[in-house]
Amino acid sequence: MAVALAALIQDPAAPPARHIAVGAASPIPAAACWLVRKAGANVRLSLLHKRRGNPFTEGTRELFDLAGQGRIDLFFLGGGQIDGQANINLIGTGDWPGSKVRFPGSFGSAFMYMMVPRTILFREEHSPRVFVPRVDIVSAPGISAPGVYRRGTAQALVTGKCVFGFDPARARFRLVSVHPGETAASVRAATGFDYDEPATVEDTPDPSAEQLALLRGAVCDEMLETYPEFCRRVWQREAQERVA
Amino acid sequence: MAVALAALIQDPAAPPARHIAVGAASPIPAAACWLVRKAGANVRLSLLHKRRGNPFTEGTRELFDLAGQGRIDLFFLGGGQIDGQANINLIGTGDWPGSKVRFPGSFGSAFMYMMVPRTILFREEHSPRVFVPRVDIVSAPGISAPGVYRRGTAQALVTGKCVFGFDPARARFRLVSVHPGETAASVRAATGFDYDEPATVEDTPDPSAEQLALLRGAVCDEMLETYPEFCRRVWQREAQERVA
Amino acid sequence: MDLLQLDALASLVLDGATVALPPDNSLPSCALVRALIRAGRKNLHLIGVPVSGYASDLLIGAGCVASIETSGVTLGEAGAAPRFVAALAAGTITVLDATCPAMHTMLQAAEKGVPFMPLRGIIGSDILAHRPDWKVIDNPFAPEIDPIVLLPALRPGFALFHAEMADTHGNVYVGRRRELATIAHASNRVLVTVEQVVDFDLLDDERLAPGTIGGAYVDHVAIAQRGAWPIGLPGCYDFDAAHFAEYARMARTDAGFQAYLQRYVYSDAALAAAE
Amino acid sequence: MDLLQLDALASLVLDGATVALPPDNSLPSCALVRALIRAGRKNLHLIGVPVSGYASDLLIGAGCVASIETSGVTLGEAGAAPRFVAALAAGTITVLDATCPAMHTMLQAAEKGVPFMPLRGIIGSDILAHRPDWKVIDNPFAPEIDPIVLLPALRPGFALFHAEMADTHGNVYVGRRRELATIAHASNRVLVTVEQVVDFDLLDDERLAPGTIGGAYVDHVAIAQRGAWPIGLPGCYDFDAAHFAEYARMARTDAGFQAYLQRYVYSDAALAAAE
Repeated sequence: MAVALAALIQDPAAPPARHIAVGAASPIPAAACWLVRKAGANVRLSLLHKRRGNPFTEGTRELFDLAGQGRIDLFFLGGGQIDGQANINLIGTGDWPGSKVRFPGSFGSAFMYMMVPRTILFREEHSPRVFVPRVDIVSAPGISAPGVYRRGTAQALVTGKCVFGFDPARARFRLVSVHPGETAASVRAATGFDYDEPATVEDTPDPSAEQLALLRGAVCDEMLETYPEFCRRVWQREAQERVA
Repeated sequence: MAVALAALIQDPAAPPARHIAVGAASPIPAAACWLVRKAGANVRLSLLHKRRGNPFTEGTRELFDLAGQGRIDLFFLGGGQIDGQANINLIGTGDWPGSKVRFPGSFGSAFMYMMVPRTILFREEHSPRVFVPRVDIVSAPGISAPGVYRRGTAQALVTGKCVFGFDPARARFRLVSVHPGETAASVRAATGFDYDEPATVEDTPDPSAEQLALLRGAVCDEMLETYPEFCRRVWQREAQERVA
Repeated sequence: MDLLQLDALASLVLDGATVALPPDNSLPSCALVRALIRAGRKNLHLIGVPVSGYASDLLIGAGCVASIETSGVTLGEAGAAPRFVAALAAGTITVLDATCPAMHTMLQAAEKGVPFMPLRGIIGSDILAHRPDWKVIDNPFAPEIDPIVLLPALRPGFALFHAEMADTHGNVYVGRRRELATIAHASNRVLVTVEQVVDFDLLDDERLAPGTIGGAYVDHVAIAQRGAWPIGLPGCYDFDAAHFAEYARMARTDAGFQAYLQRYVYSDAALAAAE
Repeated sequence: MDLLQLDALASLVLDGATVALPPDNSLPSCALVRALIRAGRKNLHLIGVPVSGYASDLLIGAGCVASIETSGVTLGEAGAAPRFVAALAAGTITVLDATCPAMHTMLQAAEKGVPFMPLRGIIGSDILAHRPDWKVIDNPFAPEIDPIVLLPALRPGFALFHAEMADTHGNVYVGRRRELATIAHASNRVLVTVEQVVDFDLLDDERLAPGTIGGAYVDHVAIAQRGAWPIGLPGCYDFDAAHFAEYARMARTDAGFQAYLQRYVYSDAALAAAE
């Protein structure tokens, strides 16, 4: 997923990403950003929840002010539910405010999704439970009515099974590529919303040897402090190793 | 004047002054505040333009935010012109924006005068040129129309000749006391606006020996760094003395 | 500045108070939160600035909380906030959902002394539909129709946080956690626990002043060594990830949570170790 | 971050640019102002944040300025700003009067990315009558009629200031002069002169970070030793009151001002001494 995200970050068809912000509790997008950066791209990364080297000196509002100023080019959002119009739900399922399952809350999504030119949606779990026809609660809308101030929409949705692109004019996803072991049919079966599908579906490229080495090495080094659990689980690295 | 201001600051009939702010280029009010403080009163002073020990860490907007929060109880304002309704003009005489004489500008007056519960007006020069029937330009209004949010008005006007009190309900000054060497008649002759006058006019009390000693000693010590010219002129003290 | 004992500081927060708490990476006073639980405080209205974490979950689990206004409640890498989720399911608390920049904006409005402040975004989110106190107006500066959200000023009754040091004038050093300054400016009363009280004026030190909240905002201070624990205080002690994992595990059930309280909040040993 | 020579930095500010300058107690880059004068810049639109002083008077006297938006122009204890007053009387510049918190508020609106921000006060001041770009609306949160001023966002083309140090990432240490951070956040391009460039990351230092503006906002830096002079840089050199008095004296007349420019702005000796 990190590699697929990295490819999307550097998509030459999209507006340039000079300054990328990554929210709290987003280890996969963070890994993707570090991968882009460690591979040599000239991007500024602003990572929330980084205990040391936090770039913000105006308090936690600075990320949102930066976005308001138009200085953040790309952001990442997940969702407890995501629907076919790219609406995201971080609040809960059932009735307001989450009568069936309560999620943590909207965080900055209701602002960032509308103020940042590009958002990449990501969710590892690819199931009809997550990808629904219509979210129970809209934390942040996928598209906005004409006249409502909005600078961008979702560029893509990256899951554990595939990559979708998003067309805001049609408010509809289209399948772009499937990850190893998946097919157009297996993605369709696991997705609760309808989407467009090309006649032949490409495979998501495998990580290169260089990318794998960077992920296990320099990228993990940067992430150990903020995401020790993630690094242990994915790369079997302990936070102590770096210190030792 | 500083002593008269000090008496007004501690006027038991007025709301308490726990936190007093003094704007830039206001040495006389600053001296009055230090006099109150050095005489033992428990007041917090926030002095603009103090080069060291400046109390603001949020930038220069912090003074105005403090006033907005209701944390400043008393402020001082001067005026190139002041009229009988306590309007002040810091912009200039003649047509907008000061076709005859241009003053420096309004600074924060248009906000502070309305947001701080008590303002003491001061102007050393007491002449018909300064105290006019109607200011040419209103930097900040003395009173406001009903329904306009306003927390306070002028408490008093202290000049080189006298002390006026201000009645916001009648939008009118009244003579309270005259300084040594002045009379009700000499004040009237030097004042361009009309005001109320009691049958017998009191004398402004002379500074006590303790007050004079404080002014020349502890008060001047505090002011030397910010107002070296003022201290040299009034107390014949040089900034170097303190360092030596 | 008034230097109090920790329990005396806690006693100033009355039942039903509105209490602003920073999130776990921004120094809530966990020592003061534990003292509030020991004092049996009830019906608090918590405000997460802009989100809430362990400190809020602890107060909710202990039955101190009636409502919480926040943009999210989470233990970070340790997962969901178990007592928040349980209390919401049980109907014992209500939640007023917001979005992070809206929380900041409402406090900034209070900081500035204005009744409202605008914010972009939000329109189309169901949050707006559930906030009758938020209004949409047509931007009067735009040549065409341009709806924009106005948020009301939010003035918490209390702000509670922990910091590295205070001085005897009540100035408090918060370093780069400047959101604490905004919370302090916006709140009626500010109660702070610190590792130590220093005997020089923090505002006289050009290097420390930029990270200092002026004493004009700080009502009372108490010394609570390791008062942020299990949260870390940069430069002093580290975030205790193992304890967070232990909390997340124990707090999954009410019984486990009660055992946690006994072990880490009520017991004298815990007091001695933590405070 | 792009480290330039002083003259190259000045060359980025084109004729007609909108330039935000802090007041004299808050570190305008006098070195950069002198460089702009030597470069013969014309038709600048100055913005005083929130007031203007020596640096603005110098640019006005040198004929670089078409207009100034500010809450006041003064040399402080040295008296009125002579070239500002003379230029206004001669009709060679226009002034857009504001009030200090309005200047801050308009920049805060730009910082936040909102089209306007409200501010109390002002109603009844003639300033409002001469600001058609400021609007009065009825506060939609008030139960009764409650007029309140809305101020538009102000986004300067350039912010110019001086600071003690920058690092190689473009982070700039401004200490307690945090209004410089607001100006930087609100402006399109930020040009900074510094005493020195350090080789560590200012944001990695917990003591320096709170007084640091992040490199995300800083476009270009040049080294200009004593670049604030005749203004003081706390901890480095003192405010030069004697020079201010000399300026106030010489600038009373245009001839005197021209002599001042020759002596302190154009001459190589001045360059060597001051920069």
